[in-house]
Amino acid sequence: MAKAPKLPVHQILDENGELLKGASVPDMPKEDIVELFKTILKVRVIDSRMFKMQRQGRIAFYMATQGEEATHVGTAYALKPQDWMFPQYREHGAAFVRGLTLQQFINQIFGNSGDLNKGRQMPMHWGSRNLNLVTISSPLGTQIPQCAGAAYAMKIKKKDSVALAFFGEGTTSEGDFHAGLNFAGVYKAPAIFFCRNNGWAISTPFHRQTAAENIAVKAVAYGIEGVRVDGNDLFAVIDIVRQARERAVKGNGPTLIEALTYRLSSHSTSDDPSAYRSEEKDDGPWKLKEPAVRLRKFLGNQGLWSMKEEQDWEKACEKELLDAIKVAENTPKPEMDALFEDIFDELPWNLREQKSQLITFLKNEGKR
Amino acid sequence: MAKAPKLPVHQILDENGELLKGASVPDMPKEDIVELFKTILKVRVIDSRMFKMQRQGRIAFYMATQGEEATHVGTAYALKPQDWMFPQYREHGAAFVRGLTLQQFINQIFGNSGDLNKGRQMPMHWGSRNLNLVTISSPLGTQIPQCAGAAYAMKIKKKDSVALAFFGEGTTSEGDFHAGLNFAGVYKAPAIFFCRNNGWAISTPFHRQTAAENIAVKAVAYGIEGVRVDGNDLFAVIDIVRQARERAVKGNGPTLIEALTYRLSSHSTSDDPSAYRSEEKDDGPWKLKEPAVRLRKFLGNQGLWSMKEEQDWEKACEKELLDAIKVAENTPKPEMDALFEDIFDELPWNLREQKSQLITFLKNEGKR
Amino acid sequence: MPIMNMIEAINNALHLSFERDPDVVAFGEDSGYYGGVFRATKGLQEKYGTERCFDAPICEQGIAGFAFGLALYGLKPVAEIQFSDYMYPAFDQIVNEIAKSRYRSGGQWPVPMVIRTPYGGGINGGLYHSQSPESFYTHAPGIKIVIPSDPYEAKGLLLASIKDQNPVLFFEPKKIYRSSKADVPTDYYEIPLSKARIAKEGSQVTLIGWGAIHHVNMDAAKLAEKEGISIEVIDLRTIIPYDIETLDASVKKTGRCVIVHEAPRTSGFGAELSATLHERNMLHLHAPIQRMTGWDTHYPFSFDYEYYPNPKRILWAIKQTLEF
Amino acid sequence: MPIMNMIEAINNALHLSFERDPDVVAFGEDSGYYGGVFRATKGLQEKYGTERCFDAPICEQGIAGFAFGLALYGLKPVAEIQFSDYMYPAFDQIVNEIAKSRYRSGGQWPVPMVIRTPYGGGINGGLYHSQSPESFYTHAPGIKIVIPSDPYEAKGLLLASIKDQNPVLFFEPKKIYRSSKADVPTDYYEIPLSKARIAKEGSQVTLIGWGAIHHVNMDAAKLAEKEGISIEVIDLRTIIPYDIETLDASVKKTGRCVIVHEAPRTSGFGAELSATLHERNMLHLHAPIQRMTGWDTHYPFSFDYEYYPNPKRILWAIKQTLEF
Ligand SMILES: Cc1ncc(C[n+]2csc(CCOP(=O)(O)OP(=O)(O)O)c2C)c(N)n1
Ligand SMILES: Cc1ncc(C[n+]2csc(CCOP(=O)(O)OP(=O)(O)O)c2C)c(N)n1
Ligand SMILES: [Mg+2]
Ligand SMILES: [Mg+2]
Repeated sequence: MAKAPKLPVHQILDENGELLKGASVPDMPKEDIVELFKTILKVRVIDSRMFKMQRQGRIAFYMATQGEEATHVGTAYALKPQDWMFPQYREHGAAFVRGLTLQQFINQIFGNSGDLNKGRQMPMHWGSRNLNLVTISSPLGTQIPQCAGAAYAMKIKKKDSVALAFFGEGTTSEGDFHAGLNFAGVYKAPAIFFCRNNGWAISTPFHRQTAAENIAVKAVAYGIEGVRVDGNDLFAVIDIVRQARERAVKGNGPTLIEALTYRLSSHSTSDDPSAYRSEEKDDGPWKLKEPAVRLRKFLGNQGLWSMKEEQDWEKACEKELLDAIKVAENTPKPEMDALFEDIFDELPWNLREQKSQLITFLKNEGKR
Repeated sequence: MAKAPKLPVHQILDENGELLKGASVPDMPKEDIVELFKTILKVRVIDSRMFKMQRQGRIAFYMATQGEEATHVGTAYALKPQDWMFPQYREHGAAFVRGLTLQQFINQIFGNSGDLNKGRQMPMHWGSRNLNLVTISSPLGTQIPQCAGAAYAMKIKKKDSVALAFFGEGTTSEGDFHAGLNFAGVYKAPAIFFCRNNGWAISTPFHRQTAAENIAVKAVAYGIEGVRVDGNDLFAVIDIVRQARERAVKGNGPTLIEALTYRLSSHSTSDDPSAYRSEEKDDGPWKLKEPAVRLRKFLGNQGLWSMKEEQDWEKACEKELLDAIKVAENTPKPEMDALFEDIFDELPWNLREQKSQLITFLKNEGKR
Repeated sequence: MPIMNMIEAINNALHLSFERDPDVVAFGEDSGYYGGVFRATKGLQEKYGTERCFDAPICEQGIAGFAFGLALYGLKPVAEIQFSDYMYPAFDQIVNEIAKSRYRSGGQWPVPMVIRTPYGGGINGGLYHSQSPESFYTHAPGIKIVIPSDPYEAKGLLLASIKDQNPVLFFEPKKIYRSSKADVPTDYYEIPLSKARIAKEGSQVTLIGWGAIHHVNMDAAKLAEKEGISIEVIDLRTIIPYDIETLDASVKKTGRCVIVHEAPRTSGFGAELSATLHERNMLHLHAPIQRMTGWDTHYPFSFDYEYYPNPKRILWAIKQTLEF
Repeated sequence: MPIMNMIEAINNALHLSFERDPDVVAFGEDSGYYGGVFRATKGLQEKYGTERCFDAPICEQGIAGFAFGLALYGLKPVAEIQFSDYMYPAFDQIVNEIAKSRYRSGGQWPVPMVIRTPYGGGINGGLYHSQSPESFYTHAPGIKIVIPSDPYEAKGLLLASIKDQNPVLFFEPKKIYRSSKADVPTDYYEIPLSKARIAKEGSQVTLIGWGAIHHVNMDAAKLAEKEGISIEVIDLRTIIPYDIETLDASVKKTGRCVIVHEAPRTSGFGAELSATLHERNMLHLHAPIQRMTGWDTHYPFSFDYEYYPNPKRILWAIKQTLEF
């Protein structure tokens, strides 16, 4: 009988912001803890403002990460700058930790000429070559074998680095998940597969996504390490990602990390969760466990944070954000050339012809 | 740490044809044991003759199943006629047990007008709607989610039946394997996933296919039953498939069976295994374990079989086969209409026009 | 007759099918409890139970393969792919399996089924929520492709597709899911497949389109008419196998033709139509057939306007053929 | 100059690339130890180690996705898909990912790579060892498609493809893997992409083909010549982006054109060529462009002869255009 191995859930900080017995904070300066907490708060400020912006019709679309911030903020902190991240779409905390500027993030949402993607993608598809943040693409799971490939490249180039892919638990059902983990396992690539198990894939709960006991046990199918972590516990996330990184760069192969968390927000601005889950019964218990609550208590207990500081910080974030939005709104959209560039390294004849046809049209339509 | 569960390998008959201590022959008439053994021998006669035929250029292609016969012969025996089988291509023993005639099998290889597929597929792509043998298709793994779907249909139609898919261990790497097992797990479909782990996928050995300890542990990833069986032990195969069938029809969900066996033959008539494996070192040990050796001893010990009977039987098989080949060779190829039919239920205008164009061409080319 | 939008008409068609035929089942990502992200399957699970309408794991290749198995066993699956941009993981199951099963088995194992999927641009969806991939599937013999242009059409064509004995890909123009409204009978009716619809008769130029573009074509025809140009507007409805008779007759009559689609020009289905209509009607043509299409780029978020064919551009193409 | 068959020429090109550029890696099902089922990667692992030439698990979507990651990191993968009939599981990675990465990232993340795959019929391979699926990929902007017609071409085009800064699908006509032989220099050389080759000049009809069909076209041209008809034979070489100048010029010169391919007619690449050449050259055409192609069926094992375009049929099409 194929019984799944029992996997403990790694935890350091409990729901009251107290360290678990015998557990200790990962090796990091206290200021960094404060910084990461501030990043979490900042992400919340951004999420709630951008949601409203979408409702006002000022942006096309948005996806919030409320309740899940520790998973990506902690992960990005645990990695080194030379490590690559392949995000899914709900991990903008990782982008900020890595160094994406708020202005870059907002420009992407507006698709203006300041957008590193030249305005080509929907909101929430940020990425930066300079920062080793692979530009997000919408098809689910495709980043997983890609991450395995990048990790293998690092291995044969003998780099001291790893490649990490984020994805939701729903995405583990895709064939590409299977492909990526199996390849990484066979080649012992220095890859980390980080699953945010936030309980829901749009309206589909975990137990209708797979009959597996949990996501981490799926590691067994690929002969790789599988671990579970409290995804709302920033310290535990940092700890477990560091361990996985260590394992990877030492040549001991990839790790599948399952971070248990909860999508407190709706799936996206297009979604209405009240149609499929109960705020009280489903979301309620998780509201008590979310990462900011714990960290606030922890830092407060240590005298490192006060409500006054929080209010000031949120105000500062709000201001920075409103400024960035203003800049983005006043930044023109990319030049029309951007419509045709970057299909290939050079424009082939058909695109040259089509571009001049479009110029004719736009003149004809009074748009140029 | 995600340790794979240790799974025992189910065995009844040892390599010397003796029952294991405490093990007993599955509940079945003695004559059936003899019959199944005879089927195994027959498959060997066919395989070796057809291989030669291919070398003589009389058929286009062939794939033998030498050493693996117990996996499919036993499986087909353990199932009921209402159960569906989705074969991969190396399981013709199952077809004969189910009732496909030798003539039908040979006609398929010749692609003549007696072929149930109307000559449309390469050799080794048999199938029969009447016998609930789903016609084989070449793309690996596609049959796995299909089998899950058919099983689910049986479930909601409240049939006392199961759907079983055969596949090789190499095929477990395909995304469709992941898809099929996951769907079957979520819906608790009465499906059986039967993996012939014959050690090789063309030139690729098991350990380069996946880093998993074995195939059966992959069941854990789908929350379904996973079991291992000695695939060269006819009795153990029958036993384990019966158990899986029982589980399925009782509503207890699907089973992944890993049958340990060995591909003693080359991959196909196009393959030259001497380029990637050693007959002595790789194949050698398995020659001693193959199913016919064991059964021959077992039946001999029981006084149910003699070398004389074996010679007679092989001669009879050879004769039946040669007759079937003669018939097949003298059966004309399908009417040209068959080229255009069955794209849709009716010929659309483009195929009507193309058909009449082809008739013109063939006349012009003196072929009609 | 009630007025319905396209989602309501599709939902109504599904309810009718479920009621009439117990073998019809529907599934897809979020299709069960929630009724689909566009709510096309709303109410089916509630009314007919989780066995007949259910959620699928996020795995398009699984959805297509599973549907194959259901169809093989005799059920009539109506699977949903959440966006047609996400149908490619199922490409192998569709093109190598679903399209070929009847043929490769000598007719033994047909797999009649419907795969519904929203498609198309004009909604600021960028690369992955705007694609019109129908043309990819036209090159695979064995699958029918149907695209409705309004709620009345959607219901009748979907019911005919569910009844059909072949696999049907049913592409739904999501741009007009809610904006397009029509009187839709609540009773069962079918619109036959492979019959194009002459939405507007005209004498000078034949204008061919499907889905949301059909409305752009109608607008273009109005613009043209204001300039005294008479346009025949054809809503193709079934892309494969398409209605060659209606097209041939129209092109023979007008001698001029413009084909419009959202997908990139190169190897879009306009290419096949143009090639075939040229081959068959060369002597009747006063000008080469024009294609007014999406550009040979991916769908660009910030250039939706620049990308999407509009009535003025179509008018421009119409004039090109007239002035040729 | 040694005489090589196509497999030898491809193998030679791979060895040269490995030698010149340490970032080139090759992998695929059975590509490592064994050197591939057609032996195209023979000797690479032995000479350059398992890190640069290795076996892949049987998973085409994985192969394409993994290659994407390698390319992103700056390696130059040359992945093999064992048969082009089995490339569809990778369709999403190819069409949605590889083709779009440069564009969607604003040029930040190009993924130059080569995917090699044997294709084509005429070998009694039936449905799944005979397909010519190139046309499917022509509708996805962002990938180049290259098809060589002989060993000399194969080497030069493969080397150019490996050097190219874009993803290239390299389809190899397996029917002539061993039968086609040519003098092939052992040194490094490239044949530029997007340049068609006029294999034979002529004045009356332009005959366009690629891969193994090119030889059938040459034979057809010989038949035609015997009847006093002068044919210009063009080997397209690069399917996307193709050499419109050469085609336009030839069609303008001859006023007649026949396009030949193995793939089914509907939405085969002949459709795009025909539509485009009609659009651009209508006034120069004396007859509609003809397509001589595989039928709109799957590839039928027992009807290989009936299915595969042959010189007599091409001659028939040539005459049709001449007698139009
Ligand atoms: C291939 C593919 N199929 C479907 C979708 C539509 N889709 C977008 S997000 C989503 C749910 C993903 O759930 P999960 O992976 O758990 O991530 P979460 O949203 O919970 O963070 C779906 C189905 C898609 N983007 N790509
Ligand atoms: C999708 C797909 N990819 C590749 C192939 C080519 N191929 C045919 S058989 C085979 C090996 C299969 O190995 P396994 O599943 O272990 O079965 P076995 O041959 O050992 O019985 C391969 C790679 C194929 N038929 N389909
Ligand atoms: Mg989720
Ligand atoms: Mg095997």
